[in-house]
Amino acid sequence: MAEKLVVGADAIATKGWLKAHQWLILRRVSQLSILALFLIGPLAGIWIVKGNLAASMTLDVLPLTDPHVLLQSALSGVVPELSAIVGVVIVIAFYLLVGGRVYCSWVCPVNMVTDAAAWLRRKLGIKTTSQISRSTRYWMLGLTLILPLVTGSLVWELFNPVSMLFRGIVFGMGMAWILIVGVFLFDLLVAKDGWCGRLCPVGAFYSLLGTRSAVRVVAVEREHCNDCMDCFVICPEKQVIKPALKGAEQGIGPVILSANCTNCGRCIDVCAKDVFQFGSRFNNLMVNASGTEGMSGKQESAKPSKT
Amino acid sequence: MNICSAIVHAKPEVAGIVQASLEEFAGVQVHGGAEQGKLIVTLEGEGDDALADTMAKFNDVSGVINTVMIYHYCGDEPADMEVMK
Amino acid sequence: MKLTRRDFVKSNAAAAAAVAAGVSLPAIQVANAATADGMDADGIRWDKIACRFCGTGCSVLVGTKGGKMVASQGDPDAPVNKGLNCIKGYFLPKILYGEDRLTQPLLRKKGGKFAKDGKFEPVSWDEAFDVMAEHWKVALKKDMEKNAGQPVDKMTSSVGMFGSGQWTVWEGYAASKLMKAGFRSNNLDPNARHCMASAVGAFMRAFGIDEPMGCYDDLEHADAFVLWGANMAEMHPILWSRLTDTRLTKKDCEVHVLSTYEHRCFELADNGMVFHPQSDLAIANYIANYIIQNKAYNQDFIGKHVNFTQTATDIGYGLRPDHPLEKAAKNAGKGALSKISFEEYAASVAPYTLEKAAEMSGVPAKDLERLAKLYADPNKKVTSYWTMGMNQHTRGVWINGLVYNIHLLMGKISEPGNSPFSLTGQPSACGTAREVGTFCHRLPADLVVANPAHRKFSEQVWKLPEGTLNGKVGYHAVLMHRMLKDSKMNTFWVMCNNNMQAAANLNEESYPGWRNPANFITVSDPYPTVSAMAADLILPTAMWAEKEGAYGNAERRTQFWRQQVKAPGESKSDLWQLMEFAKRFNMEEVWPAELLDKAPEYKGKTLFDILYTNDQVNKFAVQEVKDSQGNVYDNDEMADFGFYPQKGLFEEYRMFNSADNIIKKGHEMAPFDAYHTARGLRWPVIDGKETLWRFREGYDPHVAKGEGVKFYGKPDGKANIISAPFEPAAESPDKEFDLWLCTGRVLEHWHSGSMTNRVPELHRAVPDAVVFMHRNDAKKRKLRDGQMAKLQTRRGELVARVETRGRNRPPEGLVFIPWFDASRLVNKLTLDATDPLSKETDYKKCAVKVIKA
Amino acid sequence: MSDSGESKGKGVNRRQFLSQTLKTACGVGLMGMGLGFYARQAESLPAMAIRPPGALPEEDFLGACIRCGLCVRDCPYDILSLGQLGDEVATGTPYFYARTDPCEMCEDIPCVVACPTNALDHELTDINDARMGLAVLVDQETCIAFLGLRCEVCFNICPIRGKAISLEYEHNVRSGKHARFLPVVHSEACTGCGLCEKACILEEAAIKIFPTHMAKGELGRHYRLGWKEKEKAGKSLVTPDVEHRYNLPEGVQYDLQGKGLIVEPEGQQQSPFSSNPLDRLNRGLENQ
Repeated sequence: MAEKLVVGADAIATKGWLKAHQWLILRRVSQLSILALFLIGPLAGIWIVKGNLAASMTLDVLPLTDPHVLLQSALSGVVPELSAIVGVVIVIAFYLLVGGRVYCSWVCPVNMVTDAAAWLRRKLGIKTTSQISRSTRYWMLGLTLILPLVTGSLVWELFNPVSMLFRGIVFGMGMAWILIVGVFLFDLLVAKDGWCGRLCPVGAFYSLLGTRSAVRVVAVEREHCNDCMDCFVICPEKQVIKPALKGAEQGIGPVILSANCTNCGRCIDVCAKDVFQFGSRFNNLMVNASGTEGMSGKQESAKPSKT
Repeated sequence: MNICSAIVHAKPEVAGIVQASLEEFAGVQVHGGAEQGKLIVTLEGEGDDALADTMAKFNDVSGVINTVMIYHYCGDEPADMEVMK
Repeated sequence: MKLTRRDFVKSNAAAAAAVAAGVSLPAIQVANAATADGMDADGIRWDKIACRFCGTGCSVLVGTKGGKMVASQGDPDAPVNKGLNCIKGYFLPKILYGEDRLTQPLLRKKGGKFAKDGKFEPVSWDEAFDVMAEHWKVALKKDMEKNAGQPVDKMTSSVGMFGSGQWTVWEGYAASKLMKAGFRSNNLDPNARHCMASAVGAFMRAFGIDEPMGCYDDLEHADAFVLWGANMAEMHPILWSRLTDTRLTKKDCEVHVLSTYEHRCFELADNGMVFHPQSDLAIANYIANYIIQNKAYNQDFIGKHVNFTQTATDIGYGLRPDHPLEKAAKNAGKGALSKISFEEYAASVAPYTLEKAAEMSGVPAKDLERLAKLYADPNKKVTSYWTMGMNQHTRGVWINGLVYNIHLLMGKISEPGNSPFSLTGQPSACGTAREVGTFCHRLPADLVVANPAHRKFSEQVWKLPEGTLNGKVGYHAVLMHRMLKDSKMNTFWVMCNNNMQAAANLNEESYPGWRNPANFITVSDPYPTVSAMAADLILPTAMWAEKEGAYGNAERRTQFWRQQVKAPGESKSDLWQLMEFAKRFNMEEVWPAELLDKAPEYKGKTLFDILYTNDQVNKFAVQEVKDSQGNVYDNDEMADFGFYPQKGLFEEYRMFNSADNIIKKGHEMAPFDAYHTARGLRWPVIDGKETLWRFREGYDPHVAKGEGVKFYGKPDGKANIISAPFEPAAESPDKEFDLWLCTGRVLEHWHSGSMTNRVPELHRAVPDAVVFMHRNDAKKRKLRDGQMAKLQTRRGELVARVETRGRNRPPEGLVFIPWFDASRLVNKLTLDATDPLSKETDYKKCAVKVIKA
Repeated sequence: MSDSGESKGKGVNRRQFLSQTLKTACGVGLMGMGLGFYARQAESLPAMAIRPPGALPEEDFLGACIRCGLCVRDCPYDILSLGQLGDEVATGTPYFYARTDPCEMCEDIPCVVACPTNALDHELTDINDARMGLAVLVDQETCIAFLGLRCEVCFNICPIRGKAISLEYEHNVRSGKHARFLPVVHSEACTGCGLCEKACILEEAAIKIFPTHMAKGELGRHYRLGWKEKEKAGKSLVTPDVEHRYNLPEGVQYDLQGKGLIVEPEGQQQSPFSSNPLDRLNRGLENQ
């Protein structure tokens, strides 16, 4: 796989820099605004949102609760309050609609850390990668759910870099920097997309929410693909692209159906040919070369414990 | 080191003589109080019995009315240890 | 010196025996080798000093090392406190070392020159006094022109000084002399006006001589205690500890507590009574009535030692004369007494029946009756205590008198355990404010300016030409602020107190008066207080242990101390400031020519020469101030002036009590040096002997053998029972302002908190003033504990946290707030209504509205 | 097998797959054990860190608290912090230190209301029922009240003073004429808010909040306090007692339950005469 120094150089050349970074910018804006919303209270005394990603309260009326952490808590034997249940229902409903791993690319602050690691990795041409299976995250997820069952305590939350980074920024970091630096170095030196793509149980959990989500990236113009491979290089979960992009011949539809697609939109950005765009899963009609419509092709969705 | 102090009540008019008699006992020192007939005495010796015996003998000195022990110290430290300069 | 363990043990043993036998052994080498130099093992020098705070007068030992006060302990040999302290006393050394001590004079300036609306800039003492003297000279010149040809009892003055019951004795004396003899102005009043003036008025009216007849030993000898408006548990902590001990250890001892709200003393009370504000007048009259109805009074005593009198009624509230209440009063400000018979007196209290008193006060009848029975029981020795609840009262002199009436009816007075005892608030309200003449109507030793004979005697002591002293009573504390506002007093020097925070009605009187462009205000203080902020010139002051001093406590005990440490920066003691300021005035600038003609030798001299180098004050040459162990102490004033001013001033003051032609006996003091060795002496001190109970044969040398009891302050030797009725408060709750507001103190802070708030631990213990209120009152206003409430009166408002669970539990209808908190100026709320007789403000009663902030 | 993307689905044989899975499982399992053990250490709460009011018992709390910080945000006095990695307190969990920032005991307990998971028990509606810990007067040797000084700051500041902290008066034997005002904490009322610890004026507080289980002793299960049982029952548990009679000289009584031997019968104590004859003599005859 030929890697170029600048991924998406063609896209920049044809669409302009801004257009070639459109979704990246939007995601950063989203991630940072969410942080800002939580920070404006303690910093400026304007209380729009209180709490953190585990649970929050917006304008004293809208509760939002992280389903993964609440599940851990419930497994330790606690019946949550109504507000938490309402919050979790809202959150699940949202991600069921937009795709579970939207959390990873549009909300989670660790994404910025791991994206940075991936960027540096490309810049420095680091190629090492360890053989950690992408399914490890589901084992990890299992672990995070078994530990509270066994110990009665939210053990994972003592280490979880995702909650720790966000909470750290909003409430005070302590030594959590070390953990974040660890994640960064791990992604940079040990495994490409190591944390988010292989280990993170939070992402794994959210991927489960996204198995049937409506909002999807679609390789609408897949016939225009010139095999530049930029999308594969930039994609943090590159295994999700191939069926949709290259599956025309096997009769697979153009919608990226994998639950592990984070809907980050970078493939859209870096494609000079505008192959990809956001769409919905309900439009996965197979338009083959002969122009006849067929049934949507088989594309696996996430089934963690099976291969 | 064994040190105790006592008040020896004596008739004031003969307290001076009593003081002289008391000071003849080994380890006994009179610090004052003759004018009021209350002699302030310290005794020093080895072992409690020795001190008690000495004190008992005070009452035999003529002019002594009564002896009251006030303070008793017994400790292992060498008596000549310097504590202050 | 070499000491073996044997020597050490032996000398300890001998010392123990000597103590047990009561024998002193000069020859013995007590093993305190380390104290041989007056230092302890840590190299700390220990010396005694009176506590800086309340009127209890605890003695403290303070330890200095390297020029800094580093340690303190309660003085174990002090009879008052026996080594104990309250929490404020525990932190005494820290009050010297607040981070924001003022260290140089500060003057409001604009463009390098003084400007009333300028910003404070550091200046030299020279410049400070130059600017200050310039303003004073303008005012004095104007006064001299105005007073030309006027008799002395018509002389007015537009200079004024506000002093303190926390001044040392000689500072008060020097100030009195400077103002009254030097500037010929009686506009000198102490903050004791806010504190003890009603007590003083009542003492003078009933006994003709100031200060309590009993002493603290009453605490151990009484069978029962009655508190009338005193929260001793917090304000006189060590005395309360003694009272509690008597209650604990003495069989059948009872404690009765009267107050307008429940406070810490109620925890010990056998009979706690919460009465409606002002109804104490009715309660006291009821008790007298009970005693008379039950013929329990001591017929022999009242026959021999008591006159019955009646005071003028409907006397107003000491407000400005144009106030409707003053216009409506028939006898505004009148205090004349007229003689009545016993029967007339009995008739005057007859309306105050148990039912009536219970109804007026809201106290259950059985509790009132229990109290009355206690007083009426001839076998019970009763000591009554009171402070601000009775003094800060628009009928303060009356209510003080009504309690004396009860004690006099029963003859329960002037003997161990039987004492009506007016506690003082400040450490030297007695010693300084009351004894050396710092009130606007007084001269030293209970003499008054309005009496020509008193003036003449004082002029003789002070070596002044006849007719020097002003015979017109000056402006009292409250009037001073009104006169400043009205531009009738134009220079004002505030020393050793924080009157901007302390005086009532800050918004309408104090602040406008001080900031009036016609006036020049000087504040001498160690810290940037609220008063300093409102001043034109701030003079940094050496405080407490930074000067040689003397305080007189509530039981007539005078205590001295030596200067322990040096004041920081350019700070100077009040004494230095007063005497140095006098140097700025030539006699011709302060006295008119005709007065100077009577003493031509004074011409061309300065005020300093006449007042302080008159061969009396400067009589004692520079000497080493040494303690018994040979430690030598600084005396910065002695070094500056070249004589021993403290000693000279005190010895000159003693002449008021010991001169051959003395007018009022009974204030005799021991010689200066005696006090430096004693842990306080209770005056009158005659032939080296202290007086414990006054007016009683055997205890008081002024009472001859066979007289039994003699109230020698009165010409006929009889005390006055003074009939006075109930009259309402100046401002009571109404529909709009529907609650009583009562203000006061807390244990942890002293007065305005300028010292105690600079002790971090005390600040942490009680950081903010909270408003104590009844739970139901809070609920009605939708307020919860900890929420901010706005307190509004007709005069101002402030915001404070609500406390319904705290140490003070007001009844429904009353709120209490302490005034120590400089960030919540409680006196924006209070009304400047005073007792028309004592001119003391009633800080305990005005109407307030509380709403959610 | 979308998630083993790089290990090309088809190329992997069964054995490889099994060994890969086993390795992953073992690795994750080991990690889990490690995390579990480390967690036990990381979760041990230091004695001086106090949970907000209504916090479940520590082991339940650690399961229930989702580390959201909403209680921290809703505390009007800003006393709560979340444990940070490296702190002694479990990461992300709320606590306060009484010495610096004690609980002000809000009546509406906003921190509890804010908690989405019942880690702070929503059953707690009266703040006086909170048991955050227990105040303990740890050092009588330095507590200046025990030394006889008038302090009582802890008592004065206590929001349920009189119940949670009361003063006991005691004769000061050393001075002979003063009383000592000794603060005594009562566990049945103390909420452990810590205001007393903060207010203590000593350099190191003499009164401190401890977790209740560390602060409380426990009486032997078999033992009851006689006087309390009697009070509860309203009468003696063992009745009746016979009427006791005694051989006594004349004028002497014996009160079994009360004073014991009474030498002066009650009636004669109330003398109509003052102990001082002068009182009577001086009264004159006209009032007789």
